[in-house]
Amino acid sequence: MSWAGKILRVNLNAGTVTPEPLNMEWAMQYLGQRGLATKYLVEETDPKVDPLSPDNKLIMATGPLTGTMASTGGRYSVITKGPLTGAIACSNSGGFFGAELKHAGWDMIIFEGRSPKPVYLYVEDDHAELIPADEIWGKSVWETDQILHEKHADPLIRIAAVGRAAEKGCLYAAIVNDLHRAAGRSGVGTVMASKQVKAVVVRGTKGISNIRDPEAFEEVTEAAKKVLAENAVTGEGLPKYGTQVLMNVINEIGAMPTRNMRDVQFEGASKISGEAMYEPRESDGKPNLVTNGACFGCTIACGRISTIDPTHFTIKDKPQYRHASGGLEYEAAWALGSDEGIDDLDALTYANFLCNEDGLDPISFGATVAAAMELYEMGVITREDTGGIELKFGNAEALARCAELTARGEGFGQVLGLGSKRLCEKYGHPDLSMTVKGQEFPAYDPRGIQGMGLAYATSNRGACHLRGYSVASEVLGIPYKTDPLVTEGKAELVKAFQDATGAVDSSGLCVFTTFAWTLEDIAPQIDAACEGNWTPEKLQEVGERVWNLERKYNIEAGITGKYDTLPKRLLKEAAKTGPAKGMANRLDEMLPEYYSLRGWTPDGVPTPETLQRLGV
Amino acid sequence: MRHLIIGAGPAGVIAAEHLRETDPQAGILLIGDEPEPPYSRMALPYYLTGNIDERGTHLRKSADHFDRLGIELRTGTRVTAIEPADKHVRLEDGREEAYDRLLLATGSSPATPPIPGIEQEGVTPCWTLEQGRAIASGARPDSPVVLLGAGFIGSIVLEALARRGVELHVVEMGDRMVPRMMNETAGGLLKEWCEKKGVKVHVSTRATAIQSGRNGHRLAVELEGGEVLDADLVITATGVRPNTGLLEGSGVQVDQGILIDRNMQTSVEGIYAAGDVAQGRDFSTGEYSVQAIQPTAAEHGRLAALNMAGRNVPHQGTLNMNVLDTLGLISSSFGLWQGVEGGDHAELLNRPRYRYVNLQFEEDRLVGGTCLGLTEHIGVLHGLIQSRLPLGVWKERLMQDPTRLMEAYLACTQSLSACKVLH
Amino acid sequence: MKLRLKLYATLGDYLPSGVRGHETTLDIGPETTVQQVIDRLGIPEEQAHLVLVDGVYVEPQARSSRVLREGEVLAIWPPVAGG
Amino acid sequence: MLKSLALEPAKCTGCLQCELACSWENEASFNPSKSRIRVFTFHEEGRFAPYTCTQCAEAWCLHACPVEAIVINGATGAKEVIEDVCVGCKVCTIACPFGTVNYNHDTGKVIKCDLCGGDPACARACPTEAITWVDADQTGYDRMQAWAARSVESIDATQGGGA
Repeated sequence: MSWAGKILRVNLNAGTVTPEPLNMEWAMQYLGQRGLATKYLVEETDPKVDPLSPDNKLIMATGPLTGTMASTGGRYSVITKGPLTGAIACSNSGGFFGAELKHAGWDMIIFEGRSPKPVYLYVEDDHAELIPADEIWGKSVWETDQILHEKHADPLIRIAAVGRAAEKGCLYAAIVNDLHRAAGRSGVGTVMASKQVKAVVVRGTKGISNIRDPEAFEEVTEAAKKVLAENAVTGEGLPKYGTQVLMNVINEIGAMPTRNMRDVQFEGASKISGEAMYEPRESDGKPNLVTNGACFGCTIACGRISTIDPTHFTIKDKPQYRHASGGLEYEAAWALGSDEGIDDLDALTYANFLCNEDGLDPISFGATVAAAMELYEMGVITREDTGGIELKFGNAEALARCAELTARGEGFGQVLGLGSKRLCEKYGHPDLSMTVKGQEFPAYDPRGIQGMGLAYATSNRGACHLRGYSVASEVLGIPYKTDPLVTEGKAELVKAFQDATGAVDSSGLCVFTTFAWTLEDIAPQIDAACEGNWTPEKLQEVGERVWNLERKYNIEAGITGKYDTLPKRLLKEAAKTGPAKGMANRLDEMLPEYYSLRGWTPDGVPTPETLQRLGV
Repeated sequence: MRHLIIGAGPAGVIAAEHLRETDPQAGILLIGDEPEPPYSRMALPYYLTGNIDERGTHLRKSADHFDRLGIELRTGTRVTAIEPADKHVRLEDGREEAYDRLLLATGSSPATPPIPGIEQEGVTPCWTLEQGRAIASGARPDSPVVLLGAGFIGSIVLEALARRGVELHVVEMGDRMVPRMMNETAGGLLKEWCEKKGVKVHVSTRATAIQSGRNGHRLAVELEGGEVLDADLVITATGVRPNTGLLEGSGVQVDQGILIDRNMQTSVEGIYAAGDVAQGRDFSTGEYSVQAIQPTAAEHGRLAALNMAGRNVPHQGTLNMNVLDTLGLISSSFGLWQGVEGGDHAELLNRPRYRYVNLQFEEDRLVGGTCLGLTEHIGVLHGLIQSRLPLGVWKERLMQDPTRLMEAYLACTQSLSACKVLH
Repeated sequence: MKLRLKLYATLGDYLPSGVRGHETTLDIGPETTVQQVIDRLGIPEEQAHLVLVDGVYVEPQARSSRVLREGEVLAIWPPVAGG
Repeated sequence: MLKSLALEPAKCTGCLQCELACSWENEASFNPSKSRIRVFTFHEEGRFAPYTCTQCAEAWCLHACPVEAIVINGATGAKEVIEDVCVGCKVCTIACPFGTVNYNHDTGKVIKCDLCGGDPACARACPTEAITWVDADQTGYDRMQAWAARSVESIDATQGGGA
């Protein structure tokens, strides 16, 4: 069994921390991490709860492979009800925090209630305590990290924290761990801050020694690593260019969301691409990219570590940003770049640093700024509203200023912190919000990649690329190539991706492994580590079970099938350029088939038979 | 060439081994006055706690170790005089042993504090294996024991006694524990820790008398101020003195310990000294002092051997350093832990977790340090100090976060981007 | 006849020498097929993973028959992915 | 032929597979805190540096050990801790100027790299060849070892000051 078998329950009302055994019956059904934590949330909370009330819970959960030697086995997820969407929120993060938590002997931490005063949780193996957070409340994540490291006089502690944005109520605040890895989406950081929890500090020295079949585990994980190493994507493309290699690809196929998705191609894409990050700059001859970095146990190492041009306007008088840190990933580059029509790589890197420093989801932040820019250009938002910021598409200074204000929750940053949906509603143009269920889109325009329209519309946490990444097939040819402009077969494709992802997200592994691994590679690793006879089929079923449980929760929360839709712009306004020119997204051709494949009613409600079959 | 070594502690044994390595033909005689095979005082506390048996304290484990190396070992043999003019030593039984080169590695002995009643039965230092045995049989669980002295050795003995479950009182003249190894903050933290673990620590006081006992106990220790502590056993750990007694009339000059030059030679040609008895060169100050610690004894032994064998290897000085485990709280100190005039220092304290780091700099070089509750990679403090490595930008970084020692060392010694480092 | 050529990621190495960045213009004869350009550039088959003409994917089996026209953009990637 | 561990920081991604492999091999546990090899992260520079015992010629740890618990493995040249003999006095942890002998609180003994008896698990696990197990003389091992030793060995009197 490679579950630790133990949960830490933190009652913030009472200020108590209590260990309890992990529900192994549920673990057999939901594996761990995303699935298992969702089960706990569903069992323990009312789906109608106000996300920011003490009655909501926040769960940090590892998977059974978290902390092991399986490649990428360092993930953890944060599960709660999201303030941005009112739906289930489930954000996954890498870095080193999750593994440390597991090494301290915990599968999960469940936060419930609300602390009367700001606190942080300190966990050192079996010892756990809530400590007043007076000296870190009001500080950024980076400052918090430094203060806590010094305070505990321990270089080996791992920290997950929220920044000032979360404290100020920004609805898409992230929980940032290890300085630049984040449980980024859906406002899980906002929930944490609403509970007056500033940070979680973990030091684990117990390790994991309860692998079910150690010899088999060694063998299968080694074989699986070989598969990653020999695969061109995970062995070469991702480590070299990171996710940012997609910038030019997606632009070329005409699916690059640009200027709040008015356009599907960005003329400046190549300047902010993975390739551009390698170009030496004029000032000091150094490229933006310093190196690639890995999360815990990851043999792919796709992470970008970058620096900003020291002479760039954003940091001219700010020496504190003249060092390397987590650099642009594709989603951030898109959301901060093409969606605002900005091709200034350093400005993007700066804005991205600020997103990490103060815990903003760069996708939601960028997309919200893009919506505001469109409203500004329409004259709906004025200079007065923005406090003097010339909020036009292409204005890098405006982006930098917006990032500073939103990170700190000041001035117009407070409005931007509401997210695109509320911002557009506030200014009377709800249709200009590029969101599903209140969550901003990621980097693929569903007019140019039809299947992604279905994936966005049906994602349980609002628009998201990581629930069912049909791009892999439609664009990249993984595992096989499909035509991005047709809708036929996409329902099946999206469902398969969604279910497989549900399983991977519950295991402790990174979903990026699936560019090379199938469940045939993953199942033996889980099976060697855990009791339960984990086959690929069983994993697929776990994924489907998780998906349906999330769906059921959402419906009970009031997020029904009528929210499975896309903004009007994507359904009605045709793409102006590229292969999809003249085309909108044809969700209506895919959705009914999808419902039927899922065993749901035409309204998108899982039938009793489906739920029974899956044991939900 | 015949080498004679007096003292079969670590300095003597290591010297003998290095002599053999350096000079395969030489005769080597190693004389120890205790009846045991060469053993380590460092290991005594672990013997006391029952972690190891007597054999576990032995410096060398295989029975034929010295035979195999062609080193003649004579234990239970006391040297009574040295006669440099004739190049021989005189033994207790009147016999003589000739030498070409002589190494004095006679170690040190516990000082007896001038306290009335100190000579009574039940009052003992914890220094020899024999004394260890006596303490092991006398210190029963829950019986009251008074430990006089909370210096380095006192604190090691403290650990062993507390683990035996005795009711322990510690009496220290200084205002904190290990006053000569740590500053107020660290020594104070250590005291708090011991008290938390149930040891009563009395500082800034001394025993004024040891009387015969009351309440069914063998002894009673009277403290300055009048308090009286019951005791079944009193253990003294109030410092050690170099064993220089047999040098009288030999012409070998003695200050605190035996005076030696950089080649480990005493004032008398052909006679060398090493270990606790030697007043050797201190790395940090360049001055000569008695360090009386295991790593110094080992280094002295090695260097003395090389020089005795005819190599000219000057001693660069040994870094003074200590590591202590006090009821699970591990502390260490290195070099000029108290700092130098005009130098900077960095300090990090986490009182609730009993963690403390203190670094002392001279310009951008590390000259000393103290760690409490931190054991990871602490040896690098030794390396940074001894290499006198200019830290450059890393000094500022260490000032901000003194726990980044290992990073500082790596960044200053290796090119992180290009160089291939072989291990 | 002019063809706009874009070689991304590690394929940048296959651009004619002297080309900065990742794109250039190539002179090709009439009736030149996609595969002929790939061969002329010396790009190994397994490296020519995503082959797009004006953003539209060209199946491996169609590359020998797909004739390039004036002003078209040929873009090629090795196997890549992101997220 | 004597082999040695070659560490190349520039190739390291900081994934910690080496630490996992080491603790798995030596402690039957995935537990970086018990690893004999450590990866140090230089966040501000964006660099990672794996580091472990240099198996230095000086063998400071071995000489400082009061109970002969550290011995040289003739086949690999590694300085190995004999756990049964180690009393946990920690003198070697301060004697090692490279900081690569560590105390294990759980066992009360010290741990250090023993080259896994000649097939280091860290090198096998490293996905980027930042850690490799190579023929020592081919790569100038002696020179590097001497350099490593010199970097901490006492500096000559010209720098040492004093007498």
